[in-house]
Amino acid sequence: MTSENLVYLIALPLFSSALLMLLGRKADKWGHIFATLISASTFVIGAMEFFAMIDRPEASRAVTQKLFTWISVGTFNVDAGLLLDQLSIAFVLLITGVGTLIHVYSIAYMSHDKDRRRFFAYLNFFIAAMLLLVLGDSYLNLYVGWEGVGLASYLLIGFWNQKPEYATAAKKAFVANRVGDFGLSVAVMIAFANFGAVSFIGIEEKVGGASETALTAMGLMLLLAAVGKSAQFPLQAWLGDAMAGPTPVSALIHAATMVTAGVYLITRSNFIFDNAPTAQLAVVIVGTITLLFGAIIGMAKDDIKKALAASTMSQIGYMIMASGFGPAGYAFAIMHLLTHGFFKAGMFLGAGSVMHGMNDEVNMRRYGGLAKFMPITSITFGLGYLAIIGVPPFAGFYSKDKIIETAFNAGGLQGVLFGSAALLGAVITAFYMTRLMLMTFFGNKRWAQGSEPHESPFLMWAPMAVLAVGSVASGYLLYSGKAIVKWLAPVVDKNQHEHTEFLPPIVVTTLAVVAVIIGVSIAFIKYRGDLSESAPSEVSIFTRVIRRDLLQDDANEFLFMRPGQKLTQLLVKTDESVIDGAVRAVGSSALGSARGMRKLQTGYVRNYALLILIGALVALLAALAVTI
Amino acid sequence: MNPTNYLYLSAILFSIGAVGVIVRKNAIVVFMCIELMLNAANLAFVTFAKINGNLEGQVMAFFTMVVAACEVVVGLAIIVTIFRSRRSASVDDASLLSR
Amino acid sequence: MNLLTSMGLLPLIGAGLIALLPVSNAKLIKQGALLVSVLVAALGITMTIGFDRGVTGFQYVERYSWIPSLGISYQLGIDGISLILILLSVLLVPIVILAGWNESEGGRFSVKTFYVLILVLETMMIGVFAATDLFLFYVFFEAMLVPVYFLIGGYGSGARQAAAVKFLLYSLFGGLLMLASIIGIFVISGNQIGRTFDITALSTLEIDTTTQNFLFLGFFIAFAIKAPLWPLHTWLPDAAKSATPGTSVLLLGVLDKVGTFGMIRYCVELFPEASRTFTPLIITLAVISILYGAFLAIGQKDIKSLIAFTSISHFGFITLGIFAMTTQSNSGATLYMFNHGISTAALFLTAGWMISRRGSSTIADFGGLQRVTPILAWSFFIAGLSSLALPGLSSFVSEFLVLVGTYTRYPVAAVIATFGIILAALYILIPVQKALHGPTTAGNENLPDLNKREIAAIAPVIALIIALGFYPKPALEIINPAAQVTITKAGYSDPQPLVGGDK
Amino acid sequence: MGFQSPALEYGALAPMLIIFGAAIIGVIVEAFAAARLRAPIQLAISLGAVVLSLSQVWRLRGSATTTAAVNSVVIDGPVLFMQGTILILSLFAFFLIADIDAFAAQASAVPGSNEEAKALQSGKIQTEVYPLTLFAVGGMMLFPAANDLITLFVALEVLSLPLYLMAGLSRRRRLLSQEAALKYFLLGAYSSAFFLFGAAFLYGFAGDVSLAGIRSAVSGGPGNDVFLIIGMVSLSVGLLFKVGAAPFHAWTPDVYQGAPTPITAFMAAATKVAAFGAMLRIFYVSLGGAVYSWKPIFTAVAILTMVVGSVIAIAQRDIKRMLAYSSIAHAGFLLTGVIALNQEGLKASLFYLASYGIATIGAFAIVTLVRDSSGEVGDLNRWVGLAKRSPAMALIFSLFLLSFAGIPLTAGFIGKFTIFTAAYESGNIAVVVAGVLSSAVAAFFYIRVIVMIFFTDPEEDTVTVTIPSLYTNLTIWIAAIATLALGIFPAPFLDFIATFATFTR
Repeated sequence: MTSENLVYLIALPLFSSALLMLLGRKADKWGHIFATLISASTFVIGAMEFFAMIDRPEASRAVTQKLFTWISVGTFNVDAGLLLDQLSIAFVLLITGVGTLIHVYSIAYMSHDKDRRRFFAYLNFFIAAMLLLVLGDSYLNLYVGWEGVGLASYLLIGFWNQKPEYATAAKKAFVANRVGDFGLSVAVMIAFANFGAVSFIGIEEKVGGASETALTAMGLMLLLAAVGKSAQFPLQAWLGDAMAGPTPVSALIHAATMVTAGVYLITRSNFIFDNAPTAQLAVVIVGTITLLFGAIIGMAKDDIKKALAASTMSQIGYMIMASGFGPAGYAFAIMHLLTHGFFKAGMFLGAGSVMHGMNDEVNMRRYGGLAKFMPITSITFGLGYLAIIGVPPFAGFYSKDKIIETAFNAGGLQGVLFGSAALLGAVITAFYMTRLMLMTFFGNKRWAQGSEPHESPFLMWAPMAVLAVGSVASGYLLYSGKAIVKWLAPVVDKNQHEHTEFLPPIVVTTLAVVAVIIGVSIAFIKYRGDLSESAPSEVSIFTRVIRRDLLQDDANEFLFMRPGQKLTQLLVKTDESVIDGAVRAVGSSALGSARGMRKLQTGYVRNYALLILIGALVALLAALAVTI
Repeated sequence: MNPTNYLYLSAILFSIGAVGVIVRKNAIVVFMCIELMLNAANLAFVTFAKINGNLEGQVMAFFTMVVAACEVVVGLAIIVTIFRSRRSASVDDASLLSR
Repeated sequence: MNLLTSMGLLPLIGAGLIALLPVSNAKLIKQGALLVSVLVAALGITMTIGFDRGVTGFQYVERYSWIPSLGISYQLGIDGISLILILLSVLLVPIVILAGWNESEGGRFSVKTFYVLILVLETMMIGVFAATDLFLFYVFFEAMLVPVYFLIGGYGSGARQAAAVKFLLYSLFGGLLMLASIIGIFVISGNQIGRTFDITALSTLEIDTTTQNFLFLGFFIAFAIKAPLWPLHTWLPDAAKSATPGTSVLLLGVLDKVGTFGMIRYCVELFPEASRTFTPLIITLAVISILYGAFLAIGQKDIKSLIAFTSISHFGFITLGIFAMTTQSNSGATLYMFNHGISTAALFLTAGWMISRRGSSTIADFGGLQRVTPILAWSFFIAGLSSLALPGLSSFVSEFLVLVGTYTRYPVAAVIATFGIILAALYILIPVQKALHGPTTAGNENLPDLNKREIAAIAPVIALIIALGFYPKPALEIINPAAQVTITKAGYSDPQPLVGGDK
Repeated sequence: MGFQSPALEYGALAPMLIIFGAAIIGVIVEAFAAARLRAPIQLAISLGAVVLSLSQVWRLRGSATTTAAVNSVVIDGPVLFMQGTILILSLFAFFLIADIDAFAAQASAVPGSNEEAKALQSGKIQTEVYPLTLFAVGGMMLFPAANDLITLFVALEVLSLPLYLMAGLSRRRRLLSQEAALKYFLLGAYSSAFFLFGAAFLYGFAGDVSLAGIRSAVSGGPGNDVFLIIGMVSLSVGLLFKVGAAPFHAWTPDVYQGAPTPITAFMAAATKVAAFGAMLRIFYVSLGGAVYSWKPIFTAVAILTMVVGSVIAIAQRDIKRMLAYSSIAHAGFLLTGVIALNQEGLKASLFYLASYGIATIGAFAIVTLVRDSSGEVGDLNRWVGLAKRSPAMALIFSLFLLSFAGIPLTAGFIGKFTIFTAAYESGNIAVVVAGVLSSAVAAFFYIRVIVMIFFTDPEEDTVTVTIPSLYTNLTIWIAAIATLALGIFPAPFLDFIATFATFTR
C-alpha cells in the first residue's frame, strides 16, 4: 500500500517552522497560533491514517510513500521514503497528540517571552523531525530525523542560552547524542557492508544470511545510539541538565517523545536483535542499570524538574529493558512508552504550572502545601503520580507490571535478577514520587518572599487535564484484550512466539503492588511532617553521592573531559612546537648551513685559491679512482 | 734521459707554483708563482712534443709565452693600481669583499 | 571559441578591463568585478546544464598544440569531477566578492589590485581543473600561487607576510617535487609512446614498480601539502588566520581542492599500482588528519584558525574517501569537495563578518551574538551545522558516503574516522556557545546585523547547503560516472555485500 | 719545407673579425679622439660592430658547417647560436655601459686623489671600457668556436684579460672595485694555469691539440689514461672556474659585488654563455668517450654547485652578491645539461643560456637604477618597499626573480624543465632530484627579495629608483618581454634552437 499523505505529516510542521523563522518578528503576533494549528493538523492527518489503517486487514496495514531518490551511488541506494506501520502510527499519534497539547499549553506558558514565535518554530521543527524519525523507511532516513530531533532538543534546551549554564547544558546534550550517533553511523555501515541495503525491509529480507558477529556488532552499535538518545547508562548525564529548557520542552522532548526514540530504534530493529542474543542481553543490562540509576538519583533531587528527569531516565530504563527481552517485551516496551508519554508529560506540565505560579521556583524545598492554591494542577499531577508508581488501575500499573512480568519470564537466574531489579525500581519509584508529591503539594509552606501561588490559566490546565485522562485510562485501553500486543505483532513478533511464564501473573502483580506500598510508606514516614527550607547538610556519604547524581558528571569529567582537554592542549602544543617546529627547523637549518658555508667566503684570495686547489686534487683523485 | 722525468719536473714546478699562490702574501710573488705554473705547463707541452714527435706542443709553448706576457701587462697594471691606492701589495689586505 | 576557454578567459579579460579603470573609483571597480564573476558563474551554470551526465570521459574537449617539440598542448576537457569543482569555483567567486565588499580596502595594495588578483585567480582555478595536459596543469598549479600569495600577503591581517611566504614555500616545495615526477613520466612517455603530456595517454604507460612509487610520491607530496594532509598542514592555519575571509574561502574552498583533485586525477589515475602500494599509509594519514584536525580545532582560540583546522579534518575525510577506492567513497569524496567548499565559505564569510564587526578574531571576544545579530548568528550556526555534517545538510551526504564506502573495504579506518563526528560536534558547538550564546559581551551590544548585501551573499550558500542535503541527486549524477571511471582505472571494484552479493 | 700562408675563411670568421676590428679601432679612438667626443664615438663603434657582427651571424645561420683558419675554428650550429646570444647580450651590456656614470674617469688615478677629482671635474672621462668590452666579446665568440687547445687557451685569455681590468673600473667604491679586479685576476690566472696544464696533458695523451684528434684518442686510441685524467680534470678546473661552479666559485660573489654593475651584468650573462659553450663542445665533441671518468665528478660538482649557490644565497644581504650566488646555482643547473650528454641536453643548455642571460642582464639593469646620493644601493635592507616607489620596476624585477626561480610562464621554467628532462633522460635522476630540491631552497631567497620589495615598508627615504634612460629602459623592457615570451610561447624559439643544436665532431 502506498499513501500520498505521509509527507504532509513532516512537510507541514517543517514549512511552518521555516516560515516562522524566516518571517522573523513579523510573525510574532500569530506565529504561536499558526504553529499550534499546524501541529493539530498533523494530529488530524495521523488520526485519519490511523483509522484508515484499522479498516485495512492486518496484512496490508503498513503504507509507504516514496518521495524521491535521495542518495544513489553504485549499489548504495537510499530513497527518501516513508513507512507508516503499526509501530510508527503509535508514535505518530503520541507525537502529534501530546505535541499539540503542549503547543496549546505553551501559548500560555510562554506568553511573556518575547521570543515565543521562535519557540514555536522550534517546536514545529521538532515535530517534523520526530515524525521523520518514526516514519523513515530506512536507517539513513531515520538518521536524519534522529539528528533533527537532536538539533531541536539542542535549540530548545538552549532556548534561554543567554545563561551560560543553559548553553552548556544544550551543548552537553548534543555531544552525548553525537556519541550515540556514532553508534548509529557505524550500524548503518555494518548494514550496508553486510546486506548492501540500509532500508528496514531490505535488511530484514537478508538478515537470515548474516553472521551472528555482524548482527551482534550492529545490535551493539544500535544500542549505543539508543543509549545516547534515550539517556541510558552510561550516556545518561545530559538529561538532568537538559531541564534548562522551558518546561513544555521537558514535557514533550525530554519525557514523552524524543528520549524514547532509543526504544523505537531497538523495537524497529527487532529483526537484528532477535538474531543477536548477546546484543539483547546488553540491552537488558543497560536498561536495568539505568532504571535503578535514575530511580536512585531521583530520591535525592530537590529540583522538581530534575527529579522528574531522573524518573524519566528510570522509566525509559524499563522500556529499554523490556525491548531487550525480544518479541516478548517489545509490545510492553511500547506500551509503557505510550502510558509514560501521558503521565510524564502531564506531570511535567504540572511542574511547569507550579513553577508558573511560584515565580519559576524549581526547588521543592521552597514549595509545600500547594494543593490548596493549585487544585487543578495538584489533581492532574496526582493522577499522573498514581499512574507512574503503578497503582492499579492507572496506566502505569498495566505497563510496568507487564515489564516486571516479562523480566521474570526471561527465566533462570537472569530472570530473577532482572525481575527483582525491576521490582526494586518500582519500590524506589514509589518512594521518590511520593516524596515529590508530599514536598510540593502538602506539608508546610516554605515559599520564598513574594510568592503568590495561583492556579494556571485555562490554556495551561486544559492540556494537563487531557493528559491526566490519558494517565488514568491509557493503560487499560492498551492492555485490554492484549490490544497492543496484537496490534504490534505483525511488526515485532511475526513468528508469534510462545511466551513461557516463570511466575504466574497474579504473583507478579501482587509483588508489584507490595513494592509500591513499601515505597510509598517509607516516603510517608520520612516526609510526612514539616520540612526545612534547605536540604539537610549533615547527611551520609550515600546521600551525598546520590545528590551528586552518583558521580556521573565527576566520572565523565575524570574519564573524558579532563583527558580530552589535556590531549587537546598537548596536541596544540605539539602542533606548534613539534610539527611546525620541524618545518621551522628545516628553514633555520638551511639558514644555519648558509651561515656556516658563508664562512668559507673569507675574502682572502689565498683561501679561494686553496679551495680551487683542493677541489682540483679531490676531483683528480676521484677521477683516477673511478677510472682505475 | 727519459722524457718522463721532465714531466715529473713539470708537475713539481706546477705544484710549487700552486702551493706558492696559497702561502705567499705579496701580490707580486703570488703572480710569480702563477707564472711558474704557466711555465710548468709549457715544460709539459715541450716534453710532450718530444714524446709525441710533433711540433704542436712547441707551438703551443710560444703561444703561452705571448699570452703570459699579456697577462703580466694586465696583472701588473692591476697590482700597481691597487698598490697605489693602498700602499700595500699584500693580497690579504684586499679582503673587504667577503661573506 | 570553446566554452571552457571562453570561461577561463573571461575573468582574465575582466581583470584587464578593471585594470584600466581609475584607481579612485572603488565602487565601479567592485561592481565591475562582481559583474564579470557573475557572468562567469552564468557560463558555469550553462556548462553544467549542457554537460552530458550519461557518458564517461572528457567533455567540452579542446586541443591546440602549444609547444609541439615538447609534446605540450593546450588541452582542456572536463569530466564530472572537474565540472563540479569548476562549478564550485565560479560560484564562490561572486559570492566572495559580494560578501567581502570592503575587505579589499586597507590592504597594502589598491582595491583595484585586489579584484584584478581575484579575477586572475579565477582564471587559474578554472584552468587547473580543466587542464587535461599535465604540463598545462602544472603551469596553472604553480602560477596560481602568485595571485594567492599577493592576496594573503597584501590584504590580510596580523603576520600576513610570514603566512604568505610560508604558504608559498610549502607549495613551491611540493610543486618542485611534482616537477621532478612530471619530468620522469614525461621521459617515460617519450620512451614508450612518444613525448606527450596528454593525461589519457599517460595513463596507458607501463611503468615499473620502483619508478612508479617514486613518481607517485612526487605527485602525492605536492597534493598532500595542498590538501593539506597531516603532517604537512602547518601552513594552512597561518594562511587562513592571516588572509581576508574572502581569500580564505577561495584558499580553503577551492585551492586546497586542487590537492584532492590531483590525488584522484593524477596520483590514482596515472599510478594505479603505486596508489595501491601506498594506500595503507595514506589511509592512516587521512585518519590521523581527521582526528588531529578536529582536536586542534577544539583547542583553538582564534575563530579563523579553528575553521582552518576543521578543514584539515575534512580533508582527511576526502583523502580517506579517495583512497578507500569504492564507488561510494570516491563519489562521496568528490561531493565532499564541493560541500566542503560551500560550507567553509559560509563559515568563513560569517566569521569574517563577525570579525569585521567586532574587530577581533578571538572567540572569547564574542558572546551573546544570537540576541544582538540574529541573522548573522543563524548564518554562522547553520554553516557550523553543515560543517559538523548534520543530516539533512549537504555535508552529511558526502561524509556518510565516504564513511560507508570506506567501511566496506577498510572497516577499522572507517570506524576510527567516525569518531570525527563526535569531535566535530565539539569543535562547532564550542565556538557557537562562546560566540553566539551566553550574555552579550560588553562592547558588542550595538553590533549591526547583516545588511542586504551580506544577506544576498550568504543566502544562496545556505540555500545550496540545505538543497543539496535533501536532494544531492543532480550533483551525484554528475560525479558518479567519473568516480566509477577512477575506480576502474585504479583496478578496483566495489566489495560485494556479505549477504546476498554476487560472490 | 715550403711555408704556406694559411687560408683564412673571412666569410665564416666575419662576426669575430668585425668585433676585433672594432676593438682595435676603439683603442685608436681612445688615443686620438677629443675627450668630449670619445664616449659617443666609442658607443657608436661598439653598437655598430655588434649589430654588424650580428647580421653576419644571421647570414651564416643556414650555411653548412665549416672550419676556418686551418681547422682551428669551427663554425657550426651551436657556435653560431652562442655567438648570436653573446652578441645580443653584449648589445644590452653596451646599453648599460653607455647609460651611466658607473666608470672611473681615470682608472689609474688613486682613489680620492686630486687627480681623480680633476678628471671628474673636467669631464675628460676615459672610455677604455668600450674596446675592452669588445675584446672580451671577441674572445667569448671565439671560445666556443675553438677547435683546438691552442685557440681555446688564447680565446680564454682574450675574454678574461679585459674582464679583469673592467672589474676594476668602477667610479664609486673604487677600493672594492680594485680588490675585485685583483681577486678576479689572480684567481683567473691561477685557474688558467690549471687549464693550460690540463691542455698540456691532454696533448700528451692524444698527441694532437685538435679536439677531433683528442676525440679519436679518447675513443680507443693508445693513449695513457692517467694523462687523460690529469688533463681532463685540470682543464675542467679552468672551465668550471669560469662558469663559477663550486668549489671553484669563490671569486664570483666578490667580483660580482665589486665590479661596476654593467660589467657584472655582462660577465654574468655573456661569460656564462661562452664558458658553457666551450665546455659543451669539449665534453660533447672530444671527451664524450670518457664519460664514465668524468660523469660522477661532474655530477658531484653540479650538485655541490646547486646546493652551495642556493643555500648560501639565503644568508646574503647584498643584492649583487645574492645574484652572484644565484648565478652559481644556475651554473649547477646548467652543468646537468653538460652531463646529460645528449641532443636534448644541448638544446636545453642553449635555451637555458639564452633565457638566463637575458634575464640576468635585465635584473642587473634594474640594480643600476636603485641608488642613493652616493651611488647604487646594494644592501637588500634598503630595497624594502621599492614597489611603492616604482611599481613597474618592482614588478619586472620580480618577474626576473621568478624566472630565476623557475616559476611557470617564465623563460626560466622552460629552461629548467628542458634541462632536467635531458638529465633525466640520460638516467641521471640524482641530479634532477638535487636540482628540484635546491630550486626549492633557491625559491626561498628569491621570494624573500620579492617580499622586501612589496611587503615591507621603507624605513628611510634616501633610496630612489632613478628614471631609466632610453637605453636602460630598452634593456629592461626587452629582457622582461623576452622572459615572458619565452615562458609562454617558447615553441618557436625551441624549434629555432633545434636547427642549431648539432655539434660538428
